[in-house]
Amino acid sequence: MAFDQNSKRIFKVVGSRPPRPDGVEKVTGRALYGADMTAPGMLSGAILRSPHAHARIVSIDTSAAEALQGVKAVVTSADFGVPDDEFLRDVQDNCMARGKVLYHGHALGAVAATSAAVAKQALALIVVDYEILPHVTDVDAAMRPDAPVVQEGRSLENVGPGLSQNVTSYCEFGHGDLDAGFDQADLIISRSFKTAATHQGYIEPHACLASLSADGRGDLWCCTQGQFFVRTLCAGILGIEASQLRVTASEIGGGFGGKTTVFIEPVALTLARKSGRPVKIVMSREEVFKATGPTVSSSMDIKIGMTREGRITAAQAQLRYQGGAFPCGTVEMGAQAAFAAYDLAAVQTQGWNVLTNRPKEAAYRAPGAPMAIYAVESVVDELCQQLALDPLAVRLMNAAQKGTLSSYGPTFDDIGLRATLEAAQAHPHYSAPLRPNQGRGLSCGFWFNFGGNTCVSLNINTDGTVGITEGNPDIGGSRASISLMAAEELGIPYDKVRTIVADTSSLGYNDVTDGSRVTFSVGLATIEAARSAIKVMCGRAARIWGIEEDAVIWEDGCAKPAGPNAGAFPPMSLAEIAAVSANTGGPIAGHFEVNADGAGVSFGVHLADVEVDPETGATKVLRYTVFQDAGKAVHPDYVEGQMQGGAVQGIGWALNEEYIYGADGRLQNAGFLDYRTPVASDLPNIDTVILEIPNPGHPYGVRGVGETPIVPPLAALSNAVSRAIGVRLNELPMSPPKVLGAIMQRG
Amino acid sequence: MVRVKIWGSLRPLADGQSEIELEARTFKEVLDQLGARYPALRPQIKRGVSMALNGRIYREAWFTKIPPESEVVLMPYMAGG
Amino acid sequence: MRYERPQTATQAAQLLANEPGLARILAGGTDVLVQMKAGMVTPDLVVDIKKIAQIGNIQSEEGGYRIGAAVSGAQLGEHAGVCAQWPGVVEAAQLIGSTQVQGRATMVGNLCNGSPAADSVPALVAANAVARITGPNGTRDCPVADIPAGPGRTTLTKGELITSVFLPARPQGAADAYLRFTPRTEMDIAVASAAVSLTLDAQGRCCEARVVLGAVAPRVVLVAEAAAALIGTHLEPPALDAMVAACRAACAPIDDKRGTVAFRTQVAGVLAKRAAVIAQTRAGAKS
Amino acid sequence: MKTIQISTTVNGDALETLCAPDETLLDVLRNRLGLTGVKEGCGTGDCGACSVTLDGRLVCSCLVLGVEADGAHIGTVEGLADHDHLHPLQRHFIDGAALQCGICTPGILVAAKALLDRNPDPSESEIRYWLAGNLCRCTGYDKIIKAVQSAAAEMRSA
Repeated sequence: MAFDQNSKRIFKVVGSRPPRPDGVEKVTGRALYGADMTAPGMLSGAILRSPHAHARIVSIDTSAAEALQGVKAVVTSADFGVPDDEFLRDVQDNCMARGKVLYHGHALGAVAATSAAVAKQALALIVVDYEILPHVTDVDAAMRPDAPVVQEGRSLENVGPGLSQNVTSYCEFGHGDLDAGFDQADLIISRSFKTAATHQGYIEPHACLASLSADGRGDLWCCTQGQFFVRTLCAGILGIEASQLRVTASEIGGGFGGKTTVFIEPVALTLARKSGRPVKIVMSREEVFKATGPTVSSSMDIKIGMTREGRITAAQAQLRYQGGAFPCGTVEMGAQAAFAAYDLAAVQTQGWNVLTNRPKEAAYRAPGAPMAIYAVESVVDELCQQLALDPLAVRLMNAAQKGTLSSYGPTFDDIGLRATLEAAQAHPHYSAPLRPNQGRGLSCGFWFNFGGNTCVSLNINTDGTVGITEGNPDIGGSRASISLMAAEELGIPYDKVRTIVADTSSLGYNDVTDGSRVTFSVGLATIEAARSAIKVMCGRAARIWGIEEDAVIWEDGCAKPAGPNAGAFPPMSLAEIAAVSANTGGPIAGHFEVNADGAGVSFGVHLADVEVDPETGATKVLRYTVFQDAGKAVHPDYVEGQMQGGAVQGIGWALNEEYIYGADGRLQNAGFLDYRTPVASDLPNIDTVILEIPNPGHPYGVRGVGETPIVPPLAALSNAVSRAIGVRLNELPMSPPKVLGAIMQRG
Repeated sequence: MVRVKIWGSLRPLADGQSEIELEARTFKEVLDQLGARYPALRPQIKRGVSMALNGRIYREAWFTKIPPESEVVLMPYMAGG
Repeated sequence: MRYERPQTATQAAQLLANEPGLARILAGGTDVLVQMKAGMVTPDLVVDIKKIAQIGNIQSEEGGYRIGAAVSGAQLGEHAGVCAQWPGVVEAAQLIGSTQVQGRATMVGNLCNGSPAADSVPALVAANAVARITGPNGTRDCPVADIPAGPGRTTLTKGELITSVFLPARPQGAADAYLRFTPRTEMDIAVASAAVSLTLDAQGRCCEARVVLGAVAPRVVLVAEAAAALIGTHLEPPALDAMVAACRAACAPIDDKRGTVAFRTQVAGVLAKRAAVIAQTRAGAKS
Repeated sequence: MKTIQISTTVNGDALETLCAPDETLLDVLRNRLGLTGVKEGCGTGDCGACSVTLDGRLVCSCLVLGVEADGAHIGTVEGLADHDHLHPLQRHFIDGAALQCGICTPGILVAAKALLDRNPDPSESEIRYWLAGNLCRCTGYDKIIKAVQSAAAEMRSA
């Protein structure tokens, strides 16, 4: 779908900021989330989790639990099949351990009982005999040939010799002659970096309500970023047909990538099947931290060469990501994203994915990119410091643009990086004075953005209103954006459109709400669905007027004769056409199904000012500005919201958030008290500057905006703190003990 | 004739080449011919590859037409958050 | 689990004394409910003390204030008299948790929870506060400093409950201050903390001081050498340096997920110095 | 465990219910009284999603036992609007895009109302510290703070 070339168009409603359609439900407490649904005869499900980081399950005795009054079903891996498909098997094994528990918190049994209290009691009655195995949680340790092996036989053909079996895959990208490039450099800096695993930290714990009757028909209500993918996974694991399992996405209390897979849903369905009753499972916060997907932790080496003038001559990155106890493909994305912002003659990135005894990583906003770009942007900043160059000017000098051969292979089309950098350079924030102990940091960010499988059905109601059925859970206001695009295309007011998110039986397959895809892909499909409905409406008007269909055009919400030759008829509005639809051929609708491509990459630039307390190492964020290209901001409030929310998640990642493991391999901070997401008093306002450089792949020029904003804060904060204290920091989070340690070492 | 660029870690599986010339008019023909010529690439193709055509990433669309003189780059299949 | 809501402290003490299983006192509940949720404690009996007469009140007494065991942080912060006389105690109590937790959490609960990182305890010890205890054998008074016995433990015996703490009267020129370090601005547990209570004479010279550290040892630490370093001075830099050195020497912290030995020791000194200066400024303003 | 009967007033309505002695007020409100606008984000008082007022004091309902509500007045998000007439905070949250996923919104609205009831003209810093116990992971707080400020301004001028 190409950008509409007539799109010097003046948008009428796209770009405005109307109230979101789900607003009243959400401010009155009526919106129904994962844990808010009940069913008659419902049982409470609860899950038994491993206290060990790594152990063989010698035996599980569930007899005492089964005998407890009120217990209706107990399940273990013995109640599940073994899927042939490796990916599906991994998903299932993560939901219910088979043979071994692979991390602290790994599920290995579950009960359904008449109350939550009885279920909890029953869990305590399950007797497990564990044979404790050596464990490994650090990525570098896990790569060593003598490391404890998390899973045997999972290395792909591309992993080189001399490494532990924990290394599951290797990748390499780049072009040009590195040696020649480094030879041209006046200064080469090599640094090693580490970043901790962080959690998406959505406030709503995973929750679901499952029923599966004796005839094999099932219903599942759950909070998810993708009800269709949940259906694929659950139907596959349960061995039932997709048509027999209807999955309804509840309102979702945050996901950020973490709700793109299943953890409890197959367990609830299995309990429901065994008990013959509906089963609800709601995770505790502790379970969310222990057993859902944080992001990867990383260990990275970066080497960059620069001329005295600031031109980068060669760049190299080696990235090692641990993604928990199951294979993942996250380092590929980091390796491709690492140098995306730069126009480089010689670049190489290498990546290794590694297994450890930690929960399986899940996607988290631009998965794999933030840590790689943090390391790269840190070294670029240090080069600028040492060569006494302006860091923004250096970024501009080296910025990728249309025609640049990207570090991951393709040549860039229209991208907004230069304009974004120029906007940052011109902004008063960049030239504002700083006081002692303060520092300013800058970082570029990048994400690929994706499209994907999308279906939209658009119905013209006889009263002139419009209903849109789409299949992607609304996380950040997408129902508003989709309604806006439909209203724009149809030429009717926004409040005449209502968009709903359908269950899996009501619409064709939709990919998960991920990859910053919804406003782009669902928007695109909505525009096309509206266009097909418009074609029908023009046809109806043509018949009423007795003229040729192609002599009718659609303008300002009305069918009109194309010109004086077509005849002199007063325009017919959408409502007028809809009112007589029964007489003119029946209901009017449009629909569109596509596997959308052309999402267009996204760049952002962040500026951060911090002040560091030199006596305690505490960092205070004083000022923060986000610059990002949105292509076209459909609902600017929610574009800003993505930019602000992503930035603050990145700030948390940079300063305090981390998974902390003890020597025993147990997670020590499975709660919001010691997993420190930023609170309101930690932050300044997050200022935003939206740029609109149309995406050539969308009729309105829309670009996804959701993921890029989490990428730059890591380096922006690290560069700011490093400049404030006069010592380079190479590890996240920059918790006060680390910062104070660096200050004291500096002397 | 299209020249298909492959990423670094695939090169050892394709006789060390970084660009491969193929007679292909669509993404599917690219995949089929790569797999036929270099069987070692088949596991990765099965796991998922995307194609960047003149800078635009097509994740799955087999029948994406490849005009002459196009830049064709293979990429690992990716997903976001 | 049984739930009881006695009307008098004596009844509460009897309930606690007579319970053969595990008993817990419920005032604000902000620790005990978290422990129950985590499965750390499964009480057989919970004694809600909030219906006991006067236990939710703040009363003037001998120029000081008696703070009932069920007085929440929010309630304390709304009491102009206590805020004026013991600003450090109030600011310590008000650092316990969020606004929501402030609506419930009590200083006595904070004390009895036995955490070495409890915010109000260093300030209470610096204030020379005295706990009033009712037990099966009657009522006794005990300095707050003598209540903590180590992480999660107190010196209270079975059946005893603290019904109030007494904050004594203040002379002219006296003030206190409390500071803690946390990675976030709110919603955190002290990594290190310091309370300083001091009195200035008419010349502005420190004539009396108590310096107390939290989260740097199994129990709250009253650092007599630190106080001695301040007494007789105007808190000039050498005096403050000596106090900081004494504080750091008194630290015996642990490495854990919240901080390291080195960090806690270093920061405890910084906080003590800053708290001393704040207390001095407050005292100066009052003299 | 034997249940206890409690009489409580929720959003002005006198209600009676049974609850187990170890059941939290949060569970009583959600599971026994059907007030699912009160959300559970952590169960340990660290996220504020379950914020309610208890006799006028802002509390986390996960840190209150249900039995403690006997004889008390509880206020939840369901009581903010007067029939179909939204509270200014609710309107400003919608108009100012101060919610994205909305799971933290009920707790934040209850907390913000408790603030404005005490202090009709809070500074930005006062709002940020008052709401520090209410985690939001979507918005970065920016639009929440601004919505509270604009609602407060409207309420002052009313």
